[in-house]
Amino acid sequence: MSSRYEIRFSGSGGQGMILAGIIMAEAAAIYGDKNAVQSQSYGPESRGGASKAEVIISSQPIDYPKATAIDCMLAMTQEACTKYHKDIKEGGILLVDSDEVKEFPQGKFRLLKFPIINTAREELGKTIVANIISLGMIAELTGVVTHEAIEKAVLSRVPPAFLELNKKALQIGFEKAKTLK
Amino acid sequence: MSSRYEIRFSGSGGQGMILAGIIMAEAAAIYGDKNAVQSQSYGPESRGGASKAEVIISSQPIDYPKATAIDCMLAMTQEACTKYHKDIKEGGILLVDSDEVKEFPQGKFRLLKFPIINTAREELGKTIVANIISLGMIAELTGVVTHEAIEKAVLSRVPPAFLELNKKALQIGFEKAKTLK
Amino acid sequence: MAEKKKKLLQGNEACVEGALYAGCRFYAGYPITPSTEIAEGMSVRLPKLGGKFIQMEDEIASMAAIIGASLAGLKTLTATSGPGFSLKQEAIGYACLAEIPCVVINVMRGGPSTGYPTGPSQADIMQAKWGTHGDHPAISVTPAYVQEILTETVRAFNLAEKYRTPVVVLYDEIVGHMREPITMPAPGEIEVVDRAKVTCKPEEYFPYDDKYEVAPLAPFGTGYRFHVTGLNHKQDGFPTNDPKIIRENNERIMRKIENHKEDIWKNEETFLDDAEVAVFTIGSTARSARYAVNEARKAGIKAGLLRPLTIWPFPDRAVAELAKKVKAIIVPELNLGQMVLEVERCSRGATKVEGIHRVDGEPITPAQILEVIRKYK
Amino acid sequence: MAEKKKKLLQGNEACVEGALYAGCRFYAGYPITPSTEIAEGMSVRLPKLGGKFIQMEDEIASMAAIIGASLAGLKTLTATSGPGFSLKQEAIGYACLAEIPCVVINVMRGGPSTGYPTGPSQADIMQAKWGTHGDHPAISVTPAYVQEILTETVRAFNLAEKYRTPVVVLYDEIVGHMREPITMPAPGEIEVVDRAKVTCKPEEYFPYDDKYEVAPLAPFGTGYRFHVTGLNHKQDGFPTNDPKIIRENNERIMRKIENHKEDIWKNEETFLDDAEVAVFTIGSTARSARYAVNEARKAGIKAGLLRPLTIWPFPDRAVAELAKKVKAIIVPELNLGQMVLEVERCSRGATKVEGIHRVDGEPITPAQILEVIRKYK
Amino acid sequence: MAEAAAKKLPNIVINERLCKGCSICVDFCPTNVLEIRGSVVAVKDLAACTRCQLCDLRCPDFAIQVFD
Amino acid sequence: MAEAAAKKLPNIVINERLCKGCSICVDFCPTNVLEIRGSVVAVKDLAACTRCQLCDLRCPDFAIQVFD
Amino acid sequence: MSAPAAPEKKEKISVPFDYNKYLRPNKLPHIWCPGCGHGIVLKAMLRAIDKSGFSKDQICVVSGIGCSSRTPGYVDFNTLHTLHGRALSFATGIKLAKPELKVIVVTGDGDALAIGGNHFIHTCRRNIDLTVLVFTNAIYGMTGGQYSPTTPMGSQATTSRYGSIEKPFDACEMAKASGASFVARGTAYHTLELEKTIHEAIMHKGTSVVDIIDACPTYFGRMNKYKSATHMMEVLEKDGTVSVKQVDKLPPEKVQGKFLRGVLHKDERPEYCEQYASLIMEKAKAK
Amino acid sequence: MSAPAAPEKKEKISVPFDYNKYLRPNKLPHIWCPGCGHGIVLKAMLRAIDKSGFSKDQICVVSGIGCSSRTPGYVDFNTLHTLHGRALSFATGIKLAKPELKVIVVTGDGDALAIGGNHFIHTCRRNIDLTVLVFTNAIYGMTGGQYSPTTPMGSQATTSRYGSIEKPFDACEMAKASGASFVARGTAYHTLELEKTIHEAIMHKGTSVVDIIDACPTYFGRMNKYKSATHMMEVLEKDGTVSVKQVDKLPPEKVQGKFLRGVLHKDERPEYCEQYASLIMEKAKAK
Ligand SMILES: Cc1ncc(C[n+]2csc(CCOP(=O)(O)OP(=O)(O)O)c2C)c(N)n1
Ligand SMILES: Cc1ncc(C[n+]2csc(CCOP(=O)(O)OP(=O)(O)O)c2C)c(N)n1
Ligand code: SF4
Ligand code: SF4
Ligand code: SF4
Ligand code: SF4
Ligand code: SF4
Ligand code: SF4
Ligand SMILES: [Mg+2]
Ligand SMILES: [Mg+2]
Repeated sequence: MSSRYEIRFSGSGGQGMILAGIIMAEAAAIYGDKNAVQSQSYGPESRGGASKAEVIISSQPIDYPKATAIDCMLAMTQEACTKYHKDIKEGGILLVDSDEVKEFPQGKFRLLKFPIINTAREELGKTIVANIISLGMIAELTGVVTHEAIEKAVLSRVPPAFLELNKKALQIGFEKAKTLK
Repeated sequence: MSSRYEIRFSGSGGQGMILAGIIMAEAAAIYGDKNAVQSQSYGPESRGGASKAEVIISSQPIDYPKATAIDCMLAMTQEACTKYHKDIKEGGILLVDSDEVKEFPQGKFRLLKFPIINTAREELGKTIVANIISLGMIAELTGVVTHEAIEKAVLSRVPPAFLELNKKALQIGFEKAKTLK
Repeated sequence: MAEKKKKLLQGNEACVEGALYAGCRFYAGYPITPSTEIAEGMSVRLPKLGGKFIQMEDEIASMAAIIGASLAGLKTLTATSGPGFSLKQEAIGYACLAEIPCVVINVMRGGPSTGYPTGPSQADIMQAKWGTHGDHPAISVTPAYVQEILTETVRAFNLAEKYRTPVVVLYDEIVGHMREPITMPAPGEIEVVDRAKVTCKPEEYFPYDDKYEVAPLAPFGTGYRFHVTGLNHKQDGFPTNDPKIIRENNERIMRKIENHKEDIWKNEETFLDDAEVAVFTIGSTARSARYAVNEARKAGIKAGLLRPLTIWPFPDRAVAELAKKVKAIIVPELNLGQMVLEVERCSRGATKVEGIHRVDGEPITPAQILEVIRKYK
Repeated sequence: MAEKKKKLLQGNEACVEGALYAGCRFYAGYPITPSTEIAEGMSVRLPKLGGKFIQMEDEIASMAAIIGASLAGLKTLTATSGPGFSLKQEAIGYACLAEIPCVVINVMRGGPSTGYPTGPSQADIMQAKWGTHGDHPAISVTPAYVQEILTETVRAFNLAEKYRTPVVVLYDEIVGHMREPITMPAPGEIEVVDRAKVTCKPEEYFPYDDKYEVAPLAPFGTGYRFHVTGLNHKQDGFPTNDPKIIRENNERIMRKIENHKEDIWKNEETFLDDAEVAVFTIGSTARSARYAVNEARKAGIKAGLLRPLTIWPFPDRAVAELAKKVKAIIVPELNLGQMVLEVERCSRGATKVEGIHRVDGEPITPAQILEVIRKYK
Repeated sequence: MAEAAAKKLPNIVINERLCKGCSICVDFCPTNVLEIRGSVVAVKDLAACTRCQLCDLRCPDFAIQVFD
Repeated sequence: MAEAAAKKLPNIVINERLCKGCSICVDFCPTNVLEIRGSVVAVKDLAACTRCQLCDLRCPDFAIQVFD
Repeated sequence: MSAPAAPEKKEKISVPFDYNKYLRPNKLPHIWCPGCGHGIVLKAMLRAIDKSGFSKDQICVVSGIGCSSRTPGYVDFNTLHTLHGRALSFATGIKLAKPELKVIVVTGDGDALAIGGNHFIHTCRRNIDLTVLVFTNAIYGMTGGQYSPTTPMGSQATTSRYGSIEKPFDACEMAKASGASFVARGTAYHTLELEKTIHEAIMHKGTSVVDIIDACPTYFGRMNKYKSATHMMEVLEKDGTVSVKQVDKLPPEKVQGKFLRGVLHKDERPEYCEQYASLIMEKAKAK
Repeated sequence: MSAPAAPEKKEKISVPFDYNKYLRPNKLPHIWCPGCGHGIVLKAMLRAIDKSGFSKDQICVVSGIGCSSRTPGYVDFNTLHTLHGRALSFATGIKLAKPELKVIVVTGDGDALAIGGNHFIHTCRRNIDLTVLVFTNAIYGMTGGQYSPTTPMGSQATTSRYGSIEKPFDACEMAKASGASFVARGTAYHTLELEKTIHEAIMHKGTSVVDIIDACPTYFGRMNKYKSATHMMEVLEKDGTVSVKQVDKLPPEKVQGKFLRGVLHKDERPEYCEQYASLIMEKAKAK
């Protein structure tokens, strides 16, 4: 199973967790040379509630599309953190927004705390790019995709008017992550 | 199979063939001491076209409800006669309305011709009781139900205002049949 | 005895008598050949008994209305035929999951699609089990005689109440439209199961109380205010996303039938003790089969008949046992192969299984069956 | 190669690509989770290609509209999920009997009834075969990978045209909503079967010409004026009560599939040559199974996988042969026992058949399957 | 010329195979031209026909037409 | 008495568990009593409240009520 | 892709009319009972189609299930006999797929307004170019005489032996409220007027609905004590209706309780297929 | 068997109102998005029910499927969450089986008018005593923003990316044409007026329909460039409607294109269950 790298993005509906998952998968499989599968869970019918997206990255074909042992998980809300942290594997990473998550789950994983949403607000004036910052952080922290790939993936998914903003957000993510390493 | 007595009433929708079948079955099973099963076939969805009703009478329980070898068949129209005469058994009876049926099927059965509708018109002023006349004739011809039973059955099915008319029709049937024997 | 009047009734009329005898007091339906006489009968009879008849705008609305009326506490019925049965499927699934007792009559006509409306068939047997989406329990009873339509309709209501589930009465046009003399049962003569009474305090009431395999259902408006939904739900009736509860509840509604198959099954066995070849069939085809088996016996052939009056849950045990005893099981059916598949499955290769199939609007004759029986003598 | 762009697509998006690739130019539907993305994709893409998208007032109307549009000569699609699939059943039967090609996608969600709309299931498998009343042919294909949703959707259109019949594409919510990189096929790269052209003179044209097993279907408005009905009909399309013709036609529409099973079947076999225990399954469950079988092999267990991409007609021969070779066939499915019944039937007692069933909205994990595989090592 | 035309009787064409004897044409004929004979319609008084076409227009069965 | 009542401030009860921060109450409050703080509503200027009840009436979430 | 070209007009109403031109050979006699109004309506429809000038290949006749819905089997066009209540949905598919066809839907009051009521109102709402002829005989004929959504209150039917208590629909009101751009009523009795109305409906672009009152002597007639088909036509069709053209001239008591005949509503709002072509396909291609 | 006894009237509109009296414990927060109008309507409904004086046991709330149809889960009555589009049919069964219950149906514009359109018009036609509250947000909220039968022409939805070309239904027109004896419209914005209207609807005997314009900021709002829920309420509910009481006083240009609010139609024709009891059951028993 070591050829699988499993990432889970979690938060609440509207925080762009699914988009983050998609971008990560594209970074790996379209702009990188790996295979990737992205999946997600939904609230009632198709909206609302806690939301999660998972990405499996591998150099092999990927059969089972859901997380089995998570290498890296992002939690943007307390609810998501509590609900979804259980599958993080020994030695994995749990990255939480430190303003949102106050009760930390126990486990043999590395717990990294960072005020992601607040950084987006303070440094870029837009909380909407918090998910992009976190993508930068995860790319940096895990090395599972290259900076180049994740940047291409991000830029291909955002409207032209927001290219610069997102580039910056990503950059901030790369840098802030270094401080956590 | 000899314990089965099979009668088929056939004509066009509106000639009361199904009612005739019902009355015959009631004569046998409600007012007589036999078992009886009555069944019928319908046109499209539930109306129109050539119509037939079958009655199986037996002293035993009756499993198969459809005619296998007909002992007696009535045909009030040419179409019904042509379409339905095939199952009459050797030695059986085919009674036709002689004004309506002009082409007679071949077979080893007794062919009896009688102007049933016209008799109803001429003698009772109502073609509507042609089916009752034919019931009288068949009771008389086959002896499968008693005069008493068929009369009770007829009278239990007709509105009070028409008791006399129907009684007369039945009587006419009994008598006319004797002329054919 | 003087009271017990024999009457010549049509199959569909006997169905009306059975429903009323069972205490049915609500009918909603939409006319369709060859079931319409049931609606017509109910429309005349129900209001005399204080019951309600309504002709809805279609079969979907009819099915929904009988579920609603059942929740209001009445025993409820709808009757239809192939195309209407297809339309009712979504709401039948609702009744399965929400566990609302009700009875659905399907008088089977020639199909598929509009098909041959006045011709008989037995081609909705598999649909009665698998017609609605998702896993759901199914009970179907299959009368073959006019008298039996009455008694099996009563049994259908009983099973519906006992297991809080929709029950389908399946019979073909031949049985539905033929007339036979029947004896009207006196009150009390046939068992009638009424809805379990709720006795607990309102605040302790759960519509899907997991203390029970089948919790009692309180009628709306009797002080027990609760919630009913077609979403997966908890014992209190409210929706849940909890996988454990979803699983448990989905499995329970299957189990409540599975665990009581003995109670639900009803087989008629004719000459099976020493049979070397057996016929397995229902409805009008079983009437032909019985005739054929009798003829076979007369001819010295050891033929027998297994006639299930409950086709769902499928009488798997009876078939498995039979398969071990006989050289062949013959399955005549007015379709192109439905019950025969289940017989094949349950006999696990232990015997030869041969279907006789007919879909031309004509009955399978005794002679057709006899011919196949002779092959295995 | 530069042209063949890899794209990350959702299963439902791949379905849109497949439909358009196959030449689908008409979509009618009614939204329902988890299939809605197909409608949304078609609404954007079709008009660019000169095709038509219409959101109808319900699923019944949607199914009827695609049959109508198909008669007008277009390749047509609708997509839905459990409750909608139940509602479409009557009209699906119409398409079967009237022999109108069209494709229906059912993205399976948790059920029965409203159930668990965002959860996956595989609980409509039997319904895909038996959901409509009467005897009718059924073809269902069952992709498991996003790329395969594209290719199988194309195959579904091909089969629909070839056999003039509705084809159902069945996959579960997991496969429908997950994203994988796929390679868009170049024009011509995948076979596309177009509707057989009618060449005879109008006065010689019969829509159900018995010269053919599958007669060519002339589009309305092209000079071939003919009649189509859901009643049992003659080769000229007009209704009949003639038992012989009814029988022949009812049997023919079954036979045209039955006789070509080899062409319609598509099985993927993994490690079956020397397998001692086999897994039989479809869709997302097959992905878990493949993972599990790989793990088993690593652990030295001779496990194999039979993955049908055509579930109807059921791959009876493949299962029967497999049953003779292995100690057990394991059937994991997101339901309470559907395919397992067919596997039991086809294996005729020749091997042990064990189902793994899950209905809590969660996938069957590789570990669950592996555990059962180990029992038979 | 006008006189000659007036004298020419209309041609009432009845298709007995199609006539179901419903009597609609008989009832609506303003000049009592038609009658039911046995189970089908028949012309009783051709001369009275005014060619008003009501019989054709209201016949449900394509069974009667009136030509000049 | 009237004066005393006028001086008594209203009691604006906010249920933070239920408030979804949609801002409807804030936007419709005629006297700008309310504001969004973080993700929920809060009272900014209690004294300005006229007890008009619009906030309660238009709150979709049962999250705000105003008592005397 | 464009809508059917408006064909040349013919002027003279031609009776005797050569129905055989549009009838399929050897399909008559039709299955309708003696005196059933459906045959009269069918004839008016054929004359109207002839007048419209469309070729037989351009015309598509679609029906649901019912006695009335057997119509397509007799007429020599592209014909489709569908499912009970769903004719309009099948027809919508055909029309949208091939706007150059002139699609005429023949449906019963049960087919259109009971099981098919939803498709009826949505068709009208979309204003798709279908001509909808509702054969309103106030009964379910095909299944043997149950009450329908147009059965008058108090009437007998096999499922209303104590008299119907349901207020009947007015198909024209429903069509208008839901957006049909042409709404009219005719009767079998007023057969030349009906021919004209149907012709106008066919020539209209958009959803055109013609509610046609006709008689089911076999069920509605017998159960409600009408003496004959003629009697029904006189009471229900002749005396039971008033032409819109006369309604203003009549005293209220002569109008009350009667159905209006003639064109009751007409507007020229855009037709669905044209809108689709101009607003959706054009925009999509531009994107 | 008799209809619910008319309960005593309470007069004062009580805000603050103790909603907890009618809410089920621990079911809040509800699933609706921030700013969704459904919650505002729910509150008006509860106040109206309170005013009606019916006990909680006498009231039955039935819904279909949709965001709006989640309402029954929150309220402490006899509650039934049914199938998409079929709420009225379930409700008809309940009401006819037990006329002493006051049955209120909560339904979305999609639920009531798309898939459920036929049950809607037939319910109105029968005039069975149901109060039908249609939460009209011009979109299918639950499935993520497809256009509905009330979506205005030209609007964006996930299935009308090039703008909708379908003329929307006016639920009130449909209700009236099909025979409902009480027809009204309200909005979430005019919440006290809505409370009054719903109360009047509940007290009416016969089918009462209230079309309630409210907002789906998540889908309709976002896709059609509304800035906020408030913005939607102002544009669509406040500015987009006119009270029937004012309409005569306003110049036509202030009325055009706007929805009328208030009671639009009311008559006292006999209610279905009562007719059933008096005309059918009595006659049947007499026979
Ligand atoms: C789904 C379905 N339900 C019911 C029927 C039975 N059925 C056939 S026609 C019909 C009613 C016909 O009435 P109408 O449309 O008024 O036509 P008419 O026969 O009066 O001309 C019914 C209920 C059917 N064929 N399919
Ligand atoms: C038979 C069926 N078809 C489709 C669906 C999917 N579905 C659920 S709710 C809904 C529409 C909801 O719209 P509306 O009724 O307007 O309620 P809203 O969510 O806007 O309040 C749809 C299409 C379903 N559950 N069942
Ligand atoms: S054309 Fe007129 S007058 Fe002549 S037979 Fe016909 S109805 Fe009578
Ligand atoms: S109207 Fe036509 S069918 Fe009727 S009697 Fe006259 S010709 Fe015959
Ligand atoms: S009661 Fe009125 S003034 Fe006071 S906070 Fe609420 S909206 Fe503002
Ligand atoms: S209206 Fe209600 S939910 Fe919205 S911000 Fe105000 S209190 Fe919170
Ligand atoms: S049953 Fe009525 S509608 Fe049907 S054909 Fe006969 S008369 Fe016409
Ligand atoms: S999606 Fe729209 S209708 Fe549904 S809860 Fe959210 S805002 Fe309300
Ligand atoms: Mg009718
Ligand atoms: Mg909505």
